[in-house]
Amino acid sequence: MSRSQQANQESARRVRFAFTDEQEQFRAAVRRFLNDKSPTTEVRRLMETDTGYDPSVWRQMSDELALPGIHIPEQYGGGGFGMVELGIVMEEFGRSLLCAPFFSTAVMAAGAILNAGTEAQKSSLLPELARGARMATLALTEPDGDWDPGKIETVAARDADGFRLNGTKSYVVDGHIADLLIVAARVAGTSGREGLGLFTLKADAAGIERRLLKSMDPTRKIAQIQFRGARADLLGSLDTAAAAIERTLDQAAIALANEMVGGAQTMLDSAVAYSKLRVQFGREIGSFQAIKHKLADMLLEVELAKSAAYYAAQAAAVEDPEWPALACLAKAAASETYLNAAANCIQIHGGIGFTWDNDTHLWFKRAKSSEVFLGQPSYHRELLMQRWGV
Amino acid sequence: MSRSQQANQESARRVRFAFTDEQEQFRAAVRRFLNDKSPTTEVRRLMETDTGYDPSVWRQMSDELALPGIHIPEQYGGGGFGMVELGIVMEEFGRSLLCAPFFSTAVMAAGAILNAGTEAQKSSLLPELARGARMATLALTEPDGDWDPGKIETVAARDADGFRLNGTKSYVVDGHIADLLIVAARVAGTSGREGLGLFTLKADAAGIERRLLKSMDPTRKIAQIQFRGARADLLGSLDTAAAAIERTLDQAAIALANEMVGGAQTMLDSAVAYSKLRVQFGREIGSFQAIKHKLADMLLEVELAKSAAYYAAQAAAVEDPEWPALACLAKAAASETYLNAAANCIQIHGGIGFTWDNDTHLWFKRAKSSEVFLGQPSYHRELLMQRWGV
Amino acid sequence: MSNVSEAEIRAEVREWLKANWNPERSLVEWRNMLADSGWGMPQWPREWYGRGLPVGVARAVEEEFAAIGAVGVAKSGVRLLAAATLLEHASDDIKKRFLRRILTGEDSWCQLFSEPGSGSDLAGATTRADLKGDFWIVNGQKVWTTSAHHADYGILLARTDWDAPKHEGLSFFVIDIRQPGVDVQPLRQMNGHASFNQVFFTDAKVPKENLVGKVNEGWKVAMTTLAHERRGADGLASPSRRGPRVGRIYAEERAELEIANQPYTWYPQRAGRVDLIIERAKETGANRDPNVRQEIARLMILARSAEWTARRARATQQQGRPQGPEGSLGKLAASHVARGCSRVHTMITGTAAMLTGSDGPRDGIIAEILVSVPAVSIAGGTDEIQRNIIAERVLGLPKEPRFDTGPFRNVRRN
Amino acid sequence: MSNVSEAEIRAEVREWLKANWNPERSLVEWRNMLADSGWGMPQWPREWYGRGLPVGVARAVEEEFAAIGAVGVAKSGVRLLAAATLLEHASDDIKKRFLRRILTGEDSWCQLFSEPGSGSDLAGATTRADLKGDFWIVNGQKVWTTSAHHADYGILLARTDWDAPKHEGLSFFVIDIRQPGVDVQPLRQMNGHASFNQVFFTDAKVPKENLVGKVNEGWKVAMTTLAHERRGADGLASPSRRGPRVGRIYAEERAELEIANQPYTWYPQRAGRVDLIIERAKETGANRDPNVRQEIARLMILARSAEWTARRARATQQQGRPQGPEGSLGKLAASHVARGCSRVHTMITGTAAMLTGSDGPRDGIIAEILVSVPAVSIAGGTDEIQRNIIAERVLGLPKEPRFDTGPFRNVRRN
Repeated sequence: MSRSQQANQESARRVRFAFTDEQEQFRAAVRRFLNDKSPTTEVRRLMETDTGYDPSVWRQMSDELALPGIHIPEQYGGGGFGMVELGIVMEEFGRSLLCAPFFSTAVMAAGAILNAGTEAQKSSLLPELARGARMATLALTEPDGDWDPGKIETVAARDADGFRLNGTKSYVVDGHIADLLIVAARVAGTSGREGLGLFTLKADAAGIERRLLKSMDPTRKIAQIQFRGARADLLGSLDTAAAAIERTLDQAAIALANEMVGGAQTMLDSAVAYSKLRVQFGREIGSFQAIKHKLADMLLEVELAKSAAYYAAQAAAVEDPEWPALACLAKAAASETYLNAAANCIQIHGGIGFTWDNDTHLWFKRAKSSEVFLGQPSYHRELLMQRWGV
Repeated sequence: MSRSQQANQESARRVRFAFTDEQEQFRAAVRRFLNDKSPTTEVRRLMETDTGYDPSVWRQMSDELALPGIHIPEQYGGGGFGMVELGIVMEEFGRSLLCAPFFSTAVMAAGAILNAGTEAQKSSLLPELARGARMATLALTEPDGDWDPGKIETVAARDADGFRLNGTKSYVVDGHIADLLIVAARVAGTSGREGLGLFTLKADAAGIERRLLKSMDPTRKIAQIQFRGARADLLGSLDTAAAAIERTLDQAAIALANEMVGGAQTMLDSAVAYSKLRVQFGREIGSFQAIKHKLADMLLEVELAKSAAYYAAQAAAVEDPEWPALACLAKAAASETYLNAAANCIQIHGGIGFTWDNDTHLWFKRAKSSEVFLGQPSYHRELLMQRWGV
Repeated sequence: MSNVSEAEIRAEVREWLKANWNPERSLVEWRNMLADSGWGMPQWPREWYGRGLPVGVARAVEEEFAAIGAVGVAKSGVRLLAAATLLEHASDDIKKRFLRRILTGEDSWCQLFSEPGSGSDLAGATTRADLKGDFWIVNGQKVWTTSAHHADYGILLARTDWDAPKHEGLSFFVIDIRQPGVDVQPLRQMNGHASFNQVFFTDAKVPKENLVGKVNEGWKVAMTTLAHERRGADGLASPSRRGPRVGRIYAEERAELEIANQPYTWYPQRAGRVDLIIERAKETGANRDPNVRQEIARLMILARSAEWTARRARATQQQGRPQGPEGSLGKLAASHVARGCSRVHTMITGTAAMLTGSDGPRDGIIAEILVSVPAVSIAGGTDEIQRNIIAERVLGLPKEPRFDTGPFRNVRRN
Repeated sequence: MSNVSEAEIRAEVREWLKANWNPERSLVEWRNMLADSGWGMPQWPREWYGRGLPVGVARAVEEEFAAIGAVGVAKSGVRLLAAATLLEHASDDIKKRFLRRILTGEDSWCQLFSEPGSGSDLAGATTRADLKGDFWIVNGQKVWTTSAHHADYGILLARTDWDAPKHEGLSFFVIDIRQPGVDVQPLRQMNGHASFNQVFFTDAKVPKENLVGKVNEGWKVAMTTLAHERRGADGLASPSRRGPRVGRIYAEERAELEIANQPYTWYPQRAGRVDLIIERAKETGANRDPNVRQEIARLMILARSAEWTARRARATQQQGRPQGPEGSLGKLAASHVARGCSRVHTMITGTAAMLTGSDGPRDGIIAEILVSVPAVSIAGGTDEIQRNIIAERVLGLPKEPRFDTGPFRNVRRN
């Protein structure tokens, strides 16, 4: 450990612990937009629709705030910012539970293209995503729900003018509405991390069947996609695909961790506010130590998870060598914190917190689905140990 | 599971959930004895001695209450009772933290002889133990602290008139004062559960070196014992030794679990009593919800662990087929409960609870040493799963 | 309680059943016979459809019924809570009007205690009843009312004196639910089910003679209901009934139970289904994961210990020894078990834990467990309230300081 | 705080150090020079051994000292807490008599606040001071007093009015510890160490002029001490000092630190030694156990997150933005980390966890961690008190109802 500890200390000098004033202003702008566009009445309206988002809001967040391209380099039509700004956007989305194809398009698909694509592919694919003109997603895990890319079974068979995909992808975020699909598949006869590739194809291509899955969390739609000989183009090269997939997943984990701490903060805020309002036995329930101490513990947990999510984003932004390990750390930390915060928020609300009309369950369900999406906490803890060389 | 569930239900009919009136009277008698003979002033006095017990109290508990032989059949000079009564004794000892060679002599050594010995050996060895005339112990685990008998490395080499032992045993309870040693060893060249045997020898035999170990818990002494060609007799046969060792360990785990719930109850009682006495901010601290709820949780935990310890003892008493699994269950449950109860008792006492003069640390240290003795909770949880066939 | 008298009673009931039990009778006809003979509620007094037998012996009677598959009096839902409360506190007139039809199952009842503003703090009820001539006029709102939409009558706790202290201004009534001033609305939960109702009262009428107990002494009456509710929650299972269960009476009983159990369809899910854990671990292969094994072990240790604790409490009670603290702990333990189940089911299920309905594992049962578990630590008294009860009543710790004394009118409330 | 002035100050202090720093001076001589020049406490006012610089710039001065290995004023133990309190509240006479010798390290101080009866409830002190002529006569007992047996003076909180409300009857004194009425006894802890003392007062004398602040306004004064103590606990590390550190002055400083650090020898143990975890897992082979790996990961996630939270708080503060809630959380987090360490060290160590001293792993350090951890959630304010502080001060939740109002004489206490 002594060499890596030394590395930690050096990187700690570079990794920032505070947001800059510009970043705080950016956050404030995103929050204003969300307060305006994504009250829970809108979340509830959109979650009952099949598409699950409001195209006009998506257009506004693209045109006015240029969010989908925030982390895409300027030469590909993006804002040229990095993981920290992406984290800020995700945190605010997590706070408000915005229903929009951001995580799929900006984090997973754009991430995969940036990590795997050739210069030409990046130049051709990214600008449309950056300006919100097209929606895209990454189809990676399969019905078994395993997040280890080595377990991918979908096969890409080479033919005259590219590849043909056969297999089934599941848990594809916004897979039902994406225009562009990026699919992880393997050359026939390979296994593990050998022979993996990323492939792009239009969602309306022949040989594709998409089905919306019934998710516990209706605010983020997921789909199953079957490929039956669908024609696809290789993104980048087969040699580098495994590493690109891994990098994309790690960035996605950091983005999701930031989203989760945003949601956890909402749960804390809601619980604190209710405990100051609700009177039982002639006093605000917030004056009972049982509630007080639960809220103090929630605050501690949320702050700790925030620190992990923020630090992981900052470390990724400066390419600190430890960042992939920290992606696991942040995802594991945020998952448990979010779920506890949501469960405690229901508990503090009492019976009313368990009703459909109370908003808490919307976050609870997001917490629950985020807990397992990209891999559950125990998976990330084990991966963390491996990456730390324990 | 359906067959084993059925078996569970049937056994549940036989396993008793309440102590009989006779058992309650027996418990009361033991408690009276301990209140009289083992106040903490005595515990503190004895824990500072090298031998760690008071011979006159040991004689009284043997002569007046016949405790060392409580579970030994009458034909070997014992009381003819079983695991339930043994559990009652252990629970009361755990409550009062009695310093005496009971666990070593009655539970571990007498248990091993009962489980492994021939009729002749039982008749010759047990009566002396039953009437407290000799102290004995079982030397099983070695300096690596592994409780899996398959890992034993001490070797028993056969010679003309018996066996010669070579190896080192550690964590031997009362190993420094026992008159009779029962040693688990293996025939040279064997491994795992093959070739294991139990051997008896006098502690003053040639080729034995005993050393008191520095234990965190001075109320239960442990020793390291080196064997250098010491002559020993085989207890029972080599064929059945592995099963006898396992059975002895399982019975010991149940006995220890009962001791631990007794200790946990003391911690709860002490915390409750203090919280009713101690006044801060003009009110008893027991009127603060933080304390109230902590104590309610402690009560729940202690009651649950008691149920597990009692049930395991009852199941063992009627040879319910599930009992070896329940030994693991009870040990794991009691370990965590005892430690939590002791830590919470210190916490509720505040600073004073951390002082040497306050008695709480005596139980805390017993909890801590019991947690790892016979195997830590995670070891027993895994074994439980194996025994349940999961 | 001597063995002799229990044996005699067993012989007597066996004989009576032999003479009278016939599964082709109608349910109501049979239960009227039970009411008349007293065998339906043997522990009740002889003048009110019982036989005045001690509780222990009543249990033997139940066993005799079970042995031949004989149907008992209607016990589902709030019926028996209402009946037990009326038996203890109501006028003979009320008992005469309501008890028999409760036992026959002809009338269905609901409990109108909880309100939006008084959840944990039941005595903070603000639904009011004002005496106008021969009627109490009721206005206000109740909530968490199980099966109100099927009920004929409700037991109602309402405020009748706003100047008295909180617990001394409440009265207890029998109210006819099927009247214009009562509006029953389903209350949808986060798991999609609607097990409960809200009940709105707008100038609903209660005849003067439907007051149970004395005016402003309703809290004491409600305590009886709650004590019976808690005892029911102890989970003293009825003896399982054997036999083929074919005949008209069984069909009618099944229909009755179906309605009564409707609100509870999701309860097995919310309890976390600990019984499924090992099965699921094996079917998914998660039993090979050492971490999952540890978590399963933790959970099963908890669940088994909780079960043994309940049985220990019962065994002690049956031995006639004073009950230990074990009885009060069940609800809190159930809450831990349910949370543990949620955690372990998630670990076992992995990514598929987010799938629900027909896409989810076990046809959505796993997802339903996961979104139902938060109710366990709230419904029927939050974990926090349970801890207070345990700390104060079992451990004898000092009571919470009170801030709701003096005239209720002046007590702070939402 | 502008960069220009910081650069100027840096130049100035560098020049002064160049002219004056010499490691062969005696410690006291050098520190007297620091007191005279004001460079030892640059943020203090010019009239009291300082230079009136803003805190941010004072930090730059410290860095310049560190850069050449120059020794600063005496800061160990309670000295600086006492000094900061006196600076803010004491008379010029007291400041003149005590401040310089605090800075030079010639006098050592202890804090006499806690009592056996007032642990979490500091303002419940019952040690009394009664004015007799020109002296306050002190009787009572203090506890948890670090280094009292080495101290020359103590800052004392004592009750001077028993009819005033609790917080309004306390006064704050400087007391000479080396007098016959003061008896200092070591207090042995469960881990065998004696880091603290008990101090008994029997008609101990405090000259009238040693009152700090006004009579009966001592609580306000003590608040200043506690605020400084909390700030210290935030763990703002001093810049690390480089250079060979050879010379008379270093030897004298080491001797001083050795005495000051004596009570803290076991503190690294009680903090749980999270730094040892991975090392120990590897050396024992426990890193191959999937369950241990999960537990290590949990613990390291907690520990790293706590560290980042502290740094986040500091970074925000340094940016001049209002500090978020992060600062108040450190102590509670440390408590979780320590408990986690205890758990994981036990898992890693297995049966050997019960061995101590030379028989135990790492020469008994592991055992010492395990028996010291309970102190972390108590010392310096229990976890329960921390949660109250966080809930009330950070989250703005309603205060605890008070039961200790009115004349202190009538307040319930042990």
